[in-house]
Amino acid sequence: MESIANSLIQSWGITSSTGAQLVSLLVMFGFASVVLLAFFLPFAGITSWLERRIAGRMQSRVGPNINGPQGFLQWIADGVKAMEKEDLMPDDADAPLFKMAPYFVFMGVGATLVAIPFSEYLVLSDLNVGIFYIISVTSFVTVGILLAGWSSNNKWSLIGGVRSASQMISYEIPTALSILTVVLLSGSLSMQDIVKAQGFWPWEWHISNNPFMIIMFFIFFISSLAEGSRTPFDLPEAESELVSGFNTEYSGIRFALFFLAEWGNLFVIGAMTTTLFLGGWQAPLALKGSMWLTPVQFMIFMTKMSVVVFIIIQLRWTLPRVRVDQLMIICWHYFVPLSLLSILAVTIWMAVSHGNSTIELVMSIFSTAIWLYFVLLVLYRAVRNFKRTDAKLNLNFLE
Amino acid sequence: MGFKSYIKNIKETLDSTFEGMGITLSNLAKRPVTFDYHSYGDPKRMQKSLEKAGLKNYIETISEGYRGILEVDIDTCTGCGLCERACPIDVITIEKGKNEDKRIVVERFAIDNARCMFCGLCSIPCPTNSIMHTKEFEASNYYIENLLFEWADSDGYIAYNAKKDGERERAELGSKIKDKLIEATIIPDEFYPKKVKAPKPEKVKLKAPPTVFGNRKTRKPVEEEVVEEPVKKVVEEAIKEEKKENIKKEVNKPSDISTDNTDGDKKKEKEVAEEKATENKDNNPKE
Amino acid sequence: MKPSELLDVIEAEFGDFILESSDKGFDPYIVVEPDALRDISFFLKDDERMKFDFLRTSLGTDKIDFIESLFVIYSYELKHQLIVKVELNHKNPEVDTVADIWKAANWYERESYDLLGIKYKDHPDLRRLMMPNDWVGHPLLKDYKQPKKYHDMDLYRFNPVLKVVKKKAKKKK
Amino acid sequence: MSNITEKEVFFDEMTLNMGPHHPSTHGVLRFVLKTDGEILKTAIPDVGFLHRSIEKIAEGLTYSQFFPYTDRVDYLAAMNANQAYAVAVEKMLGIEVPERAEYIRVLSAEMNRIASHMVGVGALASDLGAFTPFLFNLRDREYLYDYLEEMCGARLTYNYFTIGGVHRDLKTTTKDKILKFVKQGRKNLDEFNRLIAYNKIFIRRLAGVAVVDKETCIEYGIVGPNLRAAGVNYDVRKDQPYSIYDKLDFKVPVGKAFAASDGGVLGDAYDRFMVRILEMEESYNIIEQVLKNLPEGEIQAKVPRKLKPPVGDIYVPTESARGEMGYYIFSDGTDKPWRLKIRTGSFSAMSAFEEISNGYFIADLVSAIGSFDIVAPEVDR
Repeated sequence: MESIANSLIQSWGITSSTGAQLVSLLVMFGFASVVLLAFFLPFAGITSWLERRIAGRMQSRVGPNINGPQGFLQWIADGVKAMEKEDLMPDDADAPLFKMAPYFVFMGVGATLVAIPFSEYLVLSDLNVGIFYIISVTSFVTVGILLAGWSSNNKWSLIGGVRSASQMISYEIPTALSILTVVLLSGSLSMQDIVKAQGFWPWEWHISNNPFMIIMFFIFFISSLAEGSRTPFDLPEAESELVSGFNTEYSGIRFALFFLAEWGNLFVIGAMTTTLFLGGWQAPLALKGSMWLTPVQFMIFMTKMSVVVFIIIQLRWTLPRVRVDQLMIICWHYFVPLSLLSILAVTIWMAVSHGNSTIELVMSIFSTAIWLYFVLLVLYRAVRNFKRTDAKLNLNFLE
Repeated sequence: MGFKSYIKNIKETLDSTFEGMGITLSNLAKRPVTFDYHSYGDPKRMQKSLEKAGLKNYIETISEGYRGILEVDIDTCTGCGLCERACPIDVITIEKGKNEDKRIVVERFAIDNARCMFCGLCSIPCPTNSIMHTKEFEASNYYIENLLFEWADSDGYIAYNAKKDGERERAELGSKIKDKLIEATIIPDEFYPKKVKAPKPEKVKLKAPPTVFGNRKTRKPVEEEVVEEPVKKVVEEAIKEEKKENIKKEVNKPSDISTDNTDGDKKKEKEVAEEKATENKDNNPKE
Repeated sequence: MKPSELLDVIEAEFGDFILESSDKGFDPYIVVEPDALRDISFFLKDDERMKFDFLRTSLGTDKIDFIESLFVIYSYELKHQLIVKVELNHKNPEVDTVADIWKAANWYERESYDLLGIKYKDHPDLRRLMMPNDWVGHPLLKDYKQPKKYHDMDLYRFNPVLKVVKKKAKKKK
Repeated sequence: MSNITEKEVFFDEMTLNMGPHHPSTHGVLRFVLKTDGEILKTAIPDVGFLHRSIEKIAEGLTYSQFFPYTDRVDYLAAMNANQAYAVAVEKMLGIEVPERAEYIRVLSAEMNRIASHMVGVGALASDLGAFTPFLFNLRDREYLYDYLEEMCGARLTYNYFTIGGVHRDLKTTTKDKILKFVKQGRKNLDEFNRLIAYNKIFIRRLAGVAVVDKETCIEYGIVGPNLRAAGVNYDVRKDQPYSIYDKLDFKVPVGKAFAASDGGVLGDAYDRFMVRILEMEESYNIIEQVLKNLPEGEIQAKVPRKLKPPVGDIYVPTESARGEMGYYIFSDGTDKPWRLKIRTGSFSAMSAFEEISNGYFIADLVSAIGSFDIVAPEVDR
């Protein structure tokens, strides 16, 4: 990106420093809007369609299938409808805050895109504090939701907002602690370096470094669900308890922004999990080191991320939501002590195994086997349930 | 919380979550039980989804004897009026007369489908199965007047009499309703009916129900104190005050509806009181 | 306990206050003096032979001469049932509450107050239950007339179809 | 569970208006909540939004004309409501119903009980955020509705019973279909249990919530599955048998702190949930028995055209899906009832709410409403 800005400055013959800064700012802005419009919005939209189709299939129904082939354009129809709607605001609402809140939420999610490495070369800005930047930027979401809850002048919204604040403040601790182990293992805060510290094969990923990393993976995954307020932690907008939580009073495009942010968050959670634990864009040795291999690495990254997103969606349609006190108990009684314990264990393991690559490899394969066991367990139970209910196999997903 | 239960909680949570994930995952490989229903929007699409489900049309999904919109085969109607009497909500209106040959003529046979609740009570007593429920269920349209289906022609129809007319068979079920449903979508000339005044409630003389068993030992006559309800009192006082104010201001206002009501109530109360007095006299000496 | 024995026991205890008792009808019932209702209720609930712990329902009936307030009680342990009736003045129906004896009576008495205007003395929370709080009249009375309007809302919803029916009928006649 | 409330530190009270348009107040209920943050002080129920004055309407209709209205008292278990009214009027008139009709009645009533419990437990799950099990149950319920439609011609408001029998006979094809479904239904119920009933989060959400002990239940007249969950073994089908229930072999499931290992108490929300699940299994048993022993014969007793019960009053209890549904009828000897009163399970459960709800979270109130399986039209009538 800097190179593009530099070349533009040279070709336009700008010499003053303020001018150069302006141009680079413009380039930044242009790039950001392109990424948002061309990647983020479609991704969030398509995910919303996919989620509804998957949910439908899981619940023995069809799901949206009318607009476009297989209902693929449903998200555009929803977006257009939301834009056409009147942007209502309650009489006694705090107008500036009320209008501002969705942008905070959207910004908090959108800004994380900057530091996420899609491939070896495809990263907007490889910040040396990348992971730190992402943690801090996602806090904007909390601010936005709290503002939305407060400014709506609605008691249900307020409860939703306050719930959200307490939830996200609590769950940032286990998230940060679990990220800390990854930082320990890779020795860097930069996202690119974290990916480079891993390899293509599953036993080279951070998750299978040692068994405690599996615990850290679970803790990171679940607490990032809580931070993104996905079921079973969707308390801020628990639709059966708080009507619709913080976004009760929103309508039209502002509501759509909340919605987009929710599904954009899915992407962020998936990308973070992939990058930190599942090897990121890492390809086999032969497919690295060249600009031209970007699509391959990008596809690898997107595949891993899609699996994570699918699991998140599946969890949403499987589990009931937890209660407020249970939410706190899960965080403070289980995640925080476990993650502290795991950090200790990981550091001890690092000290013990330092430089001994055979022990490391054996341990890696052992812990790969452990998490593979969990994956196979779920698959086995799926097959078992299939047999128990006497169902007929039908893999035609395009009904 | 002991260490054992701590570990147990984690284990059970993970276990039950994996079980649930297995179930939702296995449902991905099952066929959805629903199919598209587009009878109004996209008939082709509807046909496709029906074919997938192995059906010819959506009527097939409805079982025999479904209680849908009522159909009357006026050719076999005897004009007996059993259906009209059976209906709990007076949806059916039948008007009868007699022609020169002293035969019953059904002048009017109207069914108000807007109010019909499809209970099926009318079709049971029908001697000739003239009135029956069809499988049709979609009658919604923009004009509620159109849901009044007239089954007899305006000239009237000579009621069916098996002895005089010979045996007749009922027309095929569902053959006549379709025209009516298509008719119902036509825009009427005037579709905002003017307001109608409330019907005057019929005056019914109330009689006390009979007592069950006469083994009463001492029957104390229930004392009659004329104490008016506080709610009514408040309302009446408010009205009185209003009237006073009105007189003071010397403004002529039409009397409120509520005053009419209370007046009516008073009259009624008097009547009831008189009745009670007479009945009590009748009852008491026996004991 | 058999219904006849049940009634005998009650007669022996409260003979003077029982106006009528019978098991010849569908269900055994007693008619009680309103003043003695609470004493009898306590007896019915607490006595070893009675143990009526379950109040099935409580309601009022407008019988023109008087208003009847009754409750149906049942004993889970002894498995017998009784209907206890009180006859009240039609103009000013007033009776002691049993809501503190059987808590279930609380809402039933509110309902009876709402729909029939029976006033239960010392009821903990005697408000209307079904109808709005500012409604005038008690709908289940036999001589009840529905008001035409409530807060400027028409209470008679005219069916336009019905109107058409009448018009046409007139034309033909 | 709720240790927090034991501290006597209360700040400003917040008044929240829950309903009439709230996603988890099934139908149209309204609660006025007094809360301290998220913790409830009281929840005062406000009912009457669905009051259709069915009891007043009954005074103007003949005994057989009133049948369609009984459907609408409890639309989720309309067949049970039908049966309650039919049993009451037949007892007044002294009509003996033919045996085949009785078997068909019990069959349809038990099918409807399963359908009603499916919605009851499913809606509870969906109130807690798990939507899939709810839709699984709705899917199975549609099959049951299909068979009921084949039997009587309607899917929700059946009006299947007449005084002295049923309207239509049961076809053999329908009978086979039902037998086939019972097997599949048991499997699907097992799937439902594994998906949600044994889920740790779900158990934890319901264990120890909205505990109603035996005494409170009896005091407030709470009936049916809610009463049995508190440990009282009382079922009208067993204790005051009507129809052919005394010939059938079935158990009455009683609550016993099913979630005891997760902090559950006897009579909590999870017990009420589990009692319903077990009752569904028992109903499947009853359906199988009925279909096995279904006799041939008439389906309608000979009944005079004008029904005039003798003078007198009667109270007849029956076991509906939501507990005891009783009809009090006072007949003045004409063909119309002088006074008719419907006693329903939801009404008494609702009346106890003010006492039950104290000290729980707002989220618990939602699960409490769901666990009592309250249907608003039954409360208001």
